[in-house]
Amino acid sequence: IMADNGDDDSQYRMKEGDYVVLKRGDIFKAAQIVAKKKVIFEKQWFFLDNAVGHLYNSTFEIHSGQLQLKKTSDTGGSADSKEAAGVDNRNIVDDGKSQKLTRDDIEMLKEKGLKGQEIIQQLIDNSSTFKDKTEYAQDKYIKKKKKKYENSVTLLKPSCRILAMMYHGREPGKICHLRYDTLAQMLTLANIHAGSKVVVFETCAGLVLGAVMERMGGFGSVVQMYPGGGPVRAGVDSFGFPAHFHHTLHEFPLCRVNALLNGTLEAAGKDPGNSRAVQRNSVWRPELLTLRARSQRSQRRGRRRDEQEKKQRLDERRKKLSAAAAVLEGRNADGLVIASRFHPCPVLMGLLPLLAPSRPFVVYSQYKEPLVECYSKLKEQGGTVNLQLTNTWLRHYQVLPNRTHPVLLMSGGGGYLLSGTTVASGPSKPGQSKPCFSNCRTCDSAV
Amino acid sequence: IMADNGDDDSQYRMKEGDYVVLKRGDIFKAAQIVAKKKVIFEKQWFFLDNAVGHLYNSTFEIHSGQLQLKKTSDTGGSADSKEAAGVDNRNIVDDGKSQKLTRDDIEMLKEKGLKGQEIIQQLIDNSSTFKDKTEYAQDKYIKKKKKKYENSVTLLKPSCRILAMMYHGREPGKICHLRYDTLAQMLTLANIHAGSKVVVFETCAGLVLGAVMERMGGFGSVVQMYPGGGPVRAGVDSFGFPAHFHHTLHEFPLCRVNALLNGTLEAAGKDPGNSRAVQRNSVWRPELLTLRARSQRSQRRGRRRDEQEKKQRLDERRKKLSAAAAVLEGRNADGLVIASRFHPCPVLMGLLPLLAPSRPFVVYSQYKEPLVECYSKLKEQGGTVNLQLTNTWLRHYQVLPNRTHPVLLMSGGGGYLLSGTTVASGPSKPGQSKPCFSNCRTCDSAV
Amino acid sequence: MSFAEYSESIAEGDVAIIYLSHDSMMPVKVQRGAQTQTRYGVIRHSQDLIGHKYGSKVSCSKGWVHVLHPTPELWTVSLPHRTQILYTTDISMITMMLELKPGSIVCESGTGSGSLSHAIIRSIAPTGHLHTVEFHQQRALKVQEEFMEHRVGNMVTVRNQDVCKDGFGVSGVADAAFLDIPSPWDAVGHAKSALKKQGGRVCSFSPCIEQVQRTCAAFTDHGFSELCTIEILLQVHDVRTVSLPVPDFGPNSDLNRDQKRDQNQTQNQNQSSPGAVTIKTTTVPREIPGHTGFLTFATKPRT
Amino acid sequence: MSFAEYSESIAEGDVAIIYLSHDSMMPVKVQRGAQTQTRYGVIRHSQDLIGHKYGSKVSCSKGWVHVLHPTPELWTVSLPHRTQILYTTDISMITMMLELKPGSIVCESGTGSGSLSHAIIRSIAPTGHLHTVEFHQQRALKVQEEFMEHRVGNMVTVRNQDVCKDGFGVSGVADAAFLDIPSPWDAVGHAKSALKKQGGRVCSFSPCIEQVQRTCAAFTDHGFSELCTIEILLQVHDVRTVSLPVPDFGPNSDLNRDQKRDQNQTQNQNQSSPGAVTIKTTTVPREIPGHTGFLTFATKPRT
Repeated sequence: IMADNGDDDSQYRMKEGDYVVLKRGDIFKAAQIVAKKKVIFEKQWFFLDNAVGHLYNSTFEIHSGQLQLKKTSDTGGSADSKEAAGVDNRNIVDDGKSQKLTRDDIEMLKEKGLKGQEIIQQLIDNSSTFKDKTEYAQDKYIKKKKKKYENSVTLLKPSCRILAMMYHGREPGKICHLRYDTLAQMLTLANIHAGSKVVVFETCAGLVLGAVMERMGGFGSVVQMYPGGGPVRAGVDSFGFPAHFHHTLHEFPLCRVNALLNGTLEAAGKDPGNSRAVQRNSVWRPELLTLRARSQRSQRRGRRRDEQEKKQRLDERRKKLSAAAAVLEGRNADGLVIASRFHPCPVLMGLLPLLAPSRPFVVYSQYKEPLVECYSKLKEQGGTVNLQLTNTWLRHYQVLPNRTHPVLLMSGGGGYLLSGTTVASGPSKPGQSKPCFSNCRTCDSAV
Repeated sequence: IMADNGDDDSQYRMKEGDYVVLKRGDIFKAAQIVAKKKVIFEKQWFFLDNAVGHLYNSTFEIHSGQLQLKKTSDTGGSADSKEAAGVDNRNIVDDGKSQKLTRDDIEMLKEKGLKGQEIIQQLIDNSSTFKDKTEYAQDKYIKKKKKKYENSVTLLKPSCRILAMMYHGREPGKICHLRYDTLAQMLTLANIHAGSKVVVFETCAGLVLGAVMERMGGFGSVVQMYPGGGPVRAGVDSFGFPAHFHHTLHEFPLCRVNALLNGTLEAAGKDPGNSRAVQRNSVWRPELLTLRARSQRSQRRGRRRDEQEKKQRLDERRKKLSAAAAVLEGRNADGLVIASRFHPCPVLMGLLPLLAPSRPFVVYSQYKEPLVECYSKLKEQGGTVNLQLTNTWLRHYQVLPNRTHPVLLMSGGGGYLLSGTTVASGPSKPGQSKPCFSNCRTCDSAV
Repeated sequence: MSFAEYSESIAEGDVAIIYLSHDSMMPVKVQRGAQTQTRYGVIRHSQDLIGHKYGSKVSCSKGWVHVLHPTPELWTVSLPHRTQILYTTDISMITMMLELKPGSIVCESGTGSGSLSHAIIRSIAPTGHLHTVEFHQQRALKVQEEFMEHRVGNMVTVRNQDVCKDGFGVSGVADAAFLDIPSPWDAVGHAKSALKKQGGRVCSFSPCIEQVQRTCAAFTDHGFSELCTIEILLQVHDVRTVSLPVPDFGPNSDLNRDQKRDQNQTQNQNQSSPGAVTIKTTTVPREIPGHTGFLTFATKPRT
Repeated sequence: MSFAEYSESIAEGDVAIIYLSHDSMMPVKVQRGAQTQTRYGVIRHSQDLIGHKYGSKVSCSKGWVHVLHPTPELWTVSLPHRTQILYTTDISMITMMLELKPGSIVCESGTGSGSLSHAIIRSIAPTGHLHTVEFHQQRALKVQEEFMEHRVGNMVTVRNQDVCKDGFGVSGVADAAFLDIPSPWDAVGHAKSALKKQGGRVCSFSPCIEQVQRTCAAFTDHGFSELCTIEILLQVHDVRTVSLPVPDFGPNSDLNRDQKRDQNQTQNQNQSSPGAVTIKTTTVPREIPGHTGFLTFATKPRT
């Protein structure tokens, strides 16, 4: 399969340093290909070294901690081994004798070198009750056995789709329970596209920021607003963006927004607000660090934490701050995306003035009530139209001959969105009351 | 079809005075068979006289305002005339020439005595674009034509199923937007069954009360709690219950509940609270009145509104009141069902003391927030377990060869339910704080 | 105690429901001298249950539990599963759409673990009757035993046979029929002949859409009308109090922020800690049942 | 103005969206000297639009409207329907699951009214390209004209042909393909050959489950993997303030009732009239779209 007619495949092959996503069934995990670095996935550890040079989407078997390319024929859906399900299990008598293979038999199969899926198929073939189990029970059986015997893993090229599904499945708490279909809505509702200037405030581990950056493809600019001590965006690394994408990314502390809007940012200089904020808000520590950042840091570590280094960092931060301020101070951003654990109402009210008129914004919250408050506040304040409070309802289907039905388990809640469009406020006819305070600033200053 | 082997069919045949439900497609309307009484249904008027003696579920054509039994062969679903839908309408050119039948043609068909459905079939057969329309468009076309040409009506025996669907479709505002599947949940969650003693408070035109009575089948007792001047239960008439069902039905004014619970009901005597309530709460007027009640009233109407009659009515009311009080004062009701336009929280708190311990209750509200308040209050107060705040999500499917899919339009919201079970409060171990105030009364008095 | 009639107090031989928590209840057969272990400690039937009122609190060594009167709904969430069972959400819809009420004669197959059966009997008692057919012999025996224990045995007949081959064992008597079997289309004819000649209602429960398609075709072939396929899903809302932090927009906005906080406070929110507001909200569990089955209803016309 | 790039001000030749209300917007082609009638009165393009900023308020004789910069999402709710169209909820999911981003090469059929096409172009601009195939000639011409007017014509090629017979007109170039046609299974092979040999993503949209079944079979036959069929529905919540009356339980409970009212008031509720509390809540419209279609996604493996 690797032999082909000399096309440019280099971008489709895995290299050292690449970010990949490990996949087994519905389980995903982000990783980076680093020589001789162990990864742990589904309670198995192994090295990714052997993946280098292979194509993305390849499936490997794990043997003694090393990846070994799998023959294509066995790559397949998890539903393959399902036989016609009994739908009813009325014939099943649970006498504990349904499995004809003994533990010793299974050990023998393993020693013979049978792959996980082959062993599972053997177990199914030797189960006298499998065929009579209801489909639900068959599923459970296969899942249980897979967990025990499966040892293949597919390496995927990361994308917003895959990472959003990964976070939702593995660590929904880290992304404020933002479901992938809700994230999909946000990206369209905010009209995220190349060449625009987008303000992002998120506490979703960088997933939302990465999703926005992916859709912008390195064109335009993104400003990440951050609370506390510094921006958190470990998830962005997992996207594996090319270096130039990061040049379009700016960061700006929330606690300086008022200063920016009041034109007192320069005066604030030494930044007392920032350090105060550091103390007040708990700082989120990135869980994943890029390889480069890590090695730089370890160099720095030692004892040499002298004044000069401190000053250097402060200078760097000030430079970053004024670069971000330059992007924001025109108050002509093209889109605003908010998805955080903070109360969405003050966040939205605080950041809306950064938008140009006739630009979309979208706010995510895990809960409906705070967005109802946002909605009422916006209605009262004016300066926005096209307000809509929504959530989506996502359903997966199993499509198999004679066994088609909605999937038996579904995600409970994907969160809520409030979206709308900014407008400039003009002279309103008497009798048509639509008061407008805060956004007047936006339109005046944007002239 | 009416000729059969002398079985006892009398209960399956329509009689004068019977309550029936008129049905055309998804449209229902409740009516009573009264000689020479005109009914209006879907903008057509006609007499039901000819239905007498026919079986329930018969379909009739309307001819010159009279029902005429339809031959069975044409009774059928509305989907019958659908041909294989184009799914895509890419071939349709709207040139206004798609219908080959002229208006004169249609008039001729009518004069020939063709029935509505036959005319519609003719229109479909003569439409050059029908087959290429998307299914959605075919539906719309048929519905439009049906509204114009259909003139058949089916007469159904009323039931909770049919009346709940009727109210939801026709006048959801009158039943607080209680959807039929939500009503179905209420009846099971409250364990409504023959022989029990059930307290009902509803402002759903009597639908909920009737549903409870149907499930009790004339065994046990029901107390309808009512606000304002008197109980509203026009919808109960539509169920067409036998007379003895009504002997199990009592009524009690909400504004006397405290007096009942405090044991001061007798003392309150002249009932000042009641008349005050009449003024404060707007009185709901029953839209449908039973024939009997109406004729009695018309006799009474005239000028003779003298003292004696007033006293008689007062006596009657007092008798009713003490009968209902006798049922309630043991505080050992078996079930509590609330579905009203009132704030559910004070209603539930006020009526819960009427229940025996270990008995279910269920409260409906169109809105979630008031039930969240109820939930918190109950948790804080104790005396209940098994609390659950739920709603249901109902989906209809079109099942047709090669055209199976969820129905394109669905009901938005069916309302919310809070359900639970009362418990007695006993000695709780120290350290296990579960305060209990109001329901202590329940258990004490029930000993 | 009976599953179709309330009693005030717990008597020997009753089946009571021990309520531990919302998702943990256990049915207990009350027997003089018997004991039941719970995670809160032991319950001694003679002292703690017999003669006490239903709804009472029983103190155990490590806490307390409530003893509830059995209902079909409590049974459904506490019964021993011998098969996949129907839950109250579907059961409610089946009961209403089949127009069950006291006096109804109902046919059911398969009986399974008896979850629906108990709900049917409750609704048709005291004058109705359930004819339930179960293919699996042990299960038929077990559920028959439960009906006796639950004191509803007189209102139900359990038959151990194959409904697709042998039908319901009755003819022309039923007001309603219910099918929960792998190939309902094979039993539609039997359902038809079990129903009264004047007509009746029928329901088929199937998880797969292909089953629904074949069943609908069979209903149509057998002259049933008013075909209607629905799906109903329960959504449970957990009431929660959550704290949402309020971000700091910097020193110059103190006035602004205070105003905001004031407004927040008037709107059902209490400041639990500086820079955070507390709201009352509801959440849906992370994973919920996304499908139980399709319910297809139909009306048998007069024959 | 372009549908793929924001401008600050309205210029002649632009297409602007006149916002009347949430469910009433109209696209207007801005032309010097032209006028547009709305229910609030006339809009004179030269005075009211040209040179004004997007987002401005325009005062008319009977009220005012806002003029918005076009976006694919506003276009979707205001475009002239020539067919059933895809809406933003499905479009969002399609865009993410097909992994569209700047530079992607995409194939689409049928173009229909162009609702999805505009969203695709926005997402793949400025370096990607859309190859869209429409069977119906007038529609193909009309949508081509719209792409030019919307200044995205350089990023899209419209072909008027039958995708089931003639394919997409390109081979081995696409990153993603989308099918919204009556018999998608007939076009799966064409989608496969249009996609890059290194692989790509494909999506098929169908209203009926039988179409999904045949399409899934075709995907499997053609060696596609990661098959995934989903349905996504939008739920809109209308924010409302409602007043709930508080019932009167009689004279003896005055103390009681007052306490309750106090609590109510502290809980986000204001007494609007004696005996009633006002709450803020949301409601769902009485009838909502219950089904648009099933979305089936698959991955084309390397060939």
